[in-house]
Amino acid sequence: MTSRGTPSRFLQSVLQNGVGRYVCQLKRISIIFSKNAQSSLGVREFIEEGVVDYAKKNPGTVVYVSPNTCRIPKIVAEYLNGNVREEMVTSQTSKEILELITKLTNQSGLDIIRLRKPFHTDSPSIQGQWHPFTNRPPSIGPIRPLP
Amino acid sequence: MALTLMCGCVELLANISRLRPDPRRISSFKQTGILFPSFERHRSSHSISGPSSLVPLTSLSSPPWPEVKSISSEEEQRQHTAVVQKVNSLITNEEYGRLFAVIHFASRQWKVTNEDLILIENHVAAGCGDRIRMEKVLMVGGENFTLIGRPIIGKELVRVEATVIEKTESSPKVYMQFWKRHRFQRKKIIASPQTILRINSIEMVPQLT
Amino acid sequence: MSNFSRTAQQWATFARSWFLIDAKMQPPGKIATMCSVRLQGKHKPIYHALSDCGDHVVVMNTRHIAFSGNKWEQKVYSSHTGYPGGFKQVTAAQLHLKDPKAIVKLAVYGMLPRNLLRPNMMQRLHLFAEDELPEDVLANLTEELPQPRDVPRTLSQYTQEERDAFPRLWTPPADYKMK
Amino acid sequence: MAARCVLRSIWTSFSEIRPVVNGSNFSYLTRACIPQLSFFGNTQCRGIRQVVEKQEGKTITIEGHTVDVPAAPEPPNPAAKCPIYRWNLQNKYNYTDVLLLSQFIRSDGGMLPKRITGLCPEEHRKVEICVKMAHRAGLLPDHKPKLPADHVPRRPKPQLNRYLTRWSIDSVKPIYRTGLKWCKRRMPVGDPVLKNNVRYGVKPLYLKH
Amino acid sequence: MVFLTLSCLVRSRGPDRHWKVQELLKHARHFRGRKNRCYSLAVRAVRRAFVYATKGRILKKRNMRTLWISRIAAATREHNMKYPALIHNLGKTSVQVNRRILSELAITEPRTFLSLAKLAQARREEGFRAALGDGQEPAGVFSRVMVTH
Amino acid sequence: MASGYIVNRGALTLGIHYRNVCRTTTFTQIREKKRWMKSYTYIMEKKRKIEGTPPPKPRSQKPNWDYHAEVQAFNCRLHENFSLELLKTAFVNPCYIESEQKRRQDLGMDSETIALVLKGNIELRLQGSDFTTSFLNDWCRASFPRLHSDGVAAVVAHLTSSTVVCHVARNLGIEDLTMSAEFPIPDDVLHATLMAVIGALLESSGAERAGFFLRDFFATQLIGKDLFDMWTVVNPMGLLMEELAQKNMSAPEPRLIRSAGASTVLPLYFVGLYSDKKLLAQGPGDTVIAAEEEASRVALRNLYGFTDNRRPSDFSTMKQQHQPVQFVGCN
Repeated sequence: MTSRGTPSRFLQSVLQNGVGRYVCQLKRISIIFSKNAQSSLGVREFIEEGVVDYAKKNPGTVVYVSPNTCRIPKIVAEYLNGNVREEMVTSQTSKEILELITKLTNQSGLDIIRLRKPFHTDSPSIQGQWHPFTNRPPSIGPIRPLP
Repeated sequence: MALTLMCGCVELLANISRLRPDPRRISSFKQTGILFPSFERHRSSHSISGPSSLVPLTSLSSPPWPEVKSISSEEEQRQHTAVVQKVNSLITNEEYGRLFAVIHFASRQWKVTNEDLILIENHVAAGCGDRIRMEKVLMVGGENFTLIGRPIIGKELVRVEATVIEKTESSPKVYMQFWKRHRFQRKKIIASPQTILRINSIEMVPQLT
Repeated sequence: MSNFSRTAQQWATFARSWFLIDAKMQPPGKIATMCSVRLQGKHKPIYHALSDCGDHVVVMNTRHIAFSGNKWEQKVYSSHTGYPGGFKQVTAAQLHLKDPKAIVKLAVYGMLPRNLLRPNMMQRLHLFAEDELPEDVLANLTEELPQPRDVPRTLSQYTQEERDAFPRLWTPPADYKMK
Repeated sequence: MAARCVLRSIWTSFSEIRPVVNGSNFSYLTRACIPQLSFFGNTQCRGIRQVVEKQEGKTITIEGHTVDVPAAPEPPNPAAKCPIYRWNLQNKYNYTDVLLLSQFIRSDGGMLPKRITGLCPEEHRKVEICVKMAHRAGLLPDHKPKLPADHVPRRPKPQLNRYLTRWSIDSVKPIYRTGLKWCKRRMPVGDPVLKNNVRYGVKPLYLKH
Repeated sequence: MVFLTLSCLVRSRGPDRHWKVQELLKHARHFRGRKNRCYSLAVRAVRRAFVYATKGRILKKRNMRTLWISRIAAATREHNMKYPALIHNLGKTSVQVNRRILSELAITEPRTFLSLAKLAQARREEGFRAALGDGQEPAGVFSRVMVTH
Repeated sequence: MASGYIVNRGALTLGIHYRNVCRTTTFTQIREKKRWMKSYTYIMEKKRKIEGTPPPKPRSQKPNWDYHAEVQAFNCRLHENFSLELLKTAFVNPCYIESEQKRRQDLGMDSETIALVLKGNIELRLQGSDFTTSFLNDWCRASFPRLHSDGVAAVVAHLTSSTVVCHVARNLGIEDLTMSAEFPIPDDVLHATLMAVIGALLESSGAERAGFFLRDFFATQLIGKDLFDMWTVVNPMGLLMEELAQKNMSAPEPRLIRSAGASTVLPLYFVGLYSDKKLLAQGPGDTVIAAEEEASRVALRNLYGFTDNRRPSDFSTMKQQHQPVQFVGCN
């Protein structure tokens, strides 16, 4: 997790999201859990109460619930730009799972690595970027010093 | 061709006359040979040496820095009205192109233009997709003019709007302390919450005084 | 007004400009500070230690530099050749007579940051003993910097009006013969 | 000392005898009284009385002239005895004020005696030091001591520009071991006598470099 | 893993030393020398790297601030002013723009920076005038400037 | 004794290390890896290196896939209200229909089941592409009134080029929903599918909504793009002369304003274009010719109003204008 040892990228958005309209980047979310394992108790509880109103709140994301015998319940989130993120939710309470899912919905699918700059502009300079002659008086030959 | 009016700032001239430091503090000043650091640049007043024609001009008889010319207040006022009137006309008939603004948000200052992204280091109360209005605008400027707020520009003058497009967590950062030979080692992995805002629009209302 | 394309804008922003300094009757220390600031590029708002944005500096008339106080005799430049017995100490006057550009060069060398970029920056310093510059250097110049010390005028340079303007401070006694 | 005052009394008596009044001559002389005079080969430069040599053909005539100095303008406080204080120039002149210094030196650059110029001892010492520094800086080119034409200097003096030199050139030895920072042997610049000169700005006066 | 007897517990080499080692070595893969391969060397190197990263985060804030200040100083020098004068007078005119933005303006918006410099210069001259009382002497107050003892 | 000490020292530090790592990391470290897992991963790694990565499978063939729900989500995600059938037909490509019929013939099913009930999206495609080009043309002309006609054509061509359209399609999640013969979907099929979707939108909710859709997703691709990246002008000076002739201004006269380091390897020249004593534009360059060409490009940008600091195009819909703006206090 040092800067040099990890990849990094610039701050960007998918398809200039937010300029025209805001598009929720989470395409689909699939919850994989086991029916009777102890570790996916919280997931089962969440599915009973939380999943339906979550799906109602975010119509733009498809929610898949697939019970299959696995020891580690996990949540797979797929985003518009094609990235897939898996989160293990072993023995987490339903509240934590709800938090995790809302966090996943608010994210944009770009990979979580070091951001080099906390801002991004496409037109950094309006009055023209500085160059050696901006603050110099106009003169034909080399600029003479003031008397 | 682009209006190369080099108008500095609006507020400067408006209340420059009000910035007189109170006289009390000056009179308490004692006479010493060497000048007080607070008035680091000082110059001998003319009163002692009487009519300057009589006193021979030597290298140290007058300070090396140029004469401080004092412009009268109505001159200032005239310049101020000229500048304000020009900027008002500039804004009314929308002659300006892209605007930039310096806003104060989340205890940081950002220079923003339209359609650009800023990353806030903590959660923002608004949900994803909501539009926010930034109130603390320190400075607005275009190609030919700049409004400098002292310290901020009035709410009715400028309107900066942004949309929350993402609320994520930062990449995990390691906080590790280690003291050699003390068997002291502490390691924490922190992923701080982040919000990404998209600046949508900077609008100006031309009622400058 | 100035929306150049990206390549042209970067070329303009990071271009190197050439400065000219006339060192006649100027102290080498003040000349060296001006040179070191411009060689490092610290006079540009785009300065960064890694982005090699230093400029060229041309110093002319290094033969006519002026030391304050008795530095010509007291200031000693010591060096060691690395061989045993190679410790040499030379006073400023002797060094100046041997090589008129050495004093300004050492002054600037001492004022640059002690890192690997220093030799590069010294390459961008051009010293000329007298005031005639080669043709290509003259073509490169973009600005001439004002002299840091304003040179006092000698008595003969004062015009007659100035002399008359200066009143006689004292009247010699009647019977005194000026010798 | 005694010899000198005897010599002086002879001169004064000699000049009384032959008061030469010649209008044009006077104005000519007074006007050219300052440096050009030496140009004509005669020795005197300024002041009340001169000896003038004229050469027509083979005969050289030497005459003594008494010149009356034009009435000096009214000094600001005439009560003071020392001309510097009379003109309120205390602490206001430097080695570069050549016009002031040249009034207190002879044509060969030496100082006029305090007794004649009326300077108080401190001012006299200051002017003396300023004159020395001016000579070493080459600000008084025409006041060189008279050397016979064929004089060849023993060792070639290097032509080095200098200013604010306190000690004479030959009397100074190089500092081969400067010592550490806390006990560094620094090089003197300027003169502590002038440390009370007026200073503009905050920078302290560095007498040791 | 279930150990029926104590001897099995002592003799077992642990189920997954490989994963622990890989987890650490993945932070050390870009090191030089055996530090990027051998575990015992990598542990120390990775620990050092993390401590440097923590300290570096603090240092970065300082270095950036010094960089901004030197850039602003360069820009003000171009407008014949000095950095302390600019900052002091901007503070007096209650313009609370911080150094990061000032240095950005100096690079991307030269004219705005010029106007800020002019504002500071005007405030400075006004300060001088106020200090000097515009040359006229207030009645009765002995001139406070230049009496050398 | 020593070994005992080493073991518990090791256990202690390992303990600290594990506890630290376990307690705080968000992604918990699963401890129950089997001993065979290591060799298994190495073998799979070696296999992948030898045979190369397996061919990508379309999302519809992976588990957890419901086409109807996906289409509905697509509709809600873009805040549009498509008619679902129209949208589904838009996603069906003719190549898919043939491959499907061929597959059924291979399976030897009888002929009537072979005739699929599906209908291709050919006419939707045509509608969509025409509407796109026309709308983008009007939009360009509206936002850049002084732009040359070739310029407008170039900008529209750039926006409807396959690279930009495929980029937009991939980032809108259309790639999963399209029905096409082979996977990964070729660019032209993807381009056609997006056009079909736009056609469907045109059909279902009218031209205005489609216009907003195009503006929000295509016009935003212009941000940060320079005019001459899209419109390659070989001789900018000639074009400038024509423009000025149209405005009956005198021909531009280049003049060297500034030069730095003329005889060095990295010279800088500033050339200014003056037409009747007025500075039109100035441009830097490393040779005088390059500087002059740059100056002419800058003059063209100023004339056409396609400068970097032009007035940003307005993306706010009526709905957004009077949307209540939340007050967010932030320290």
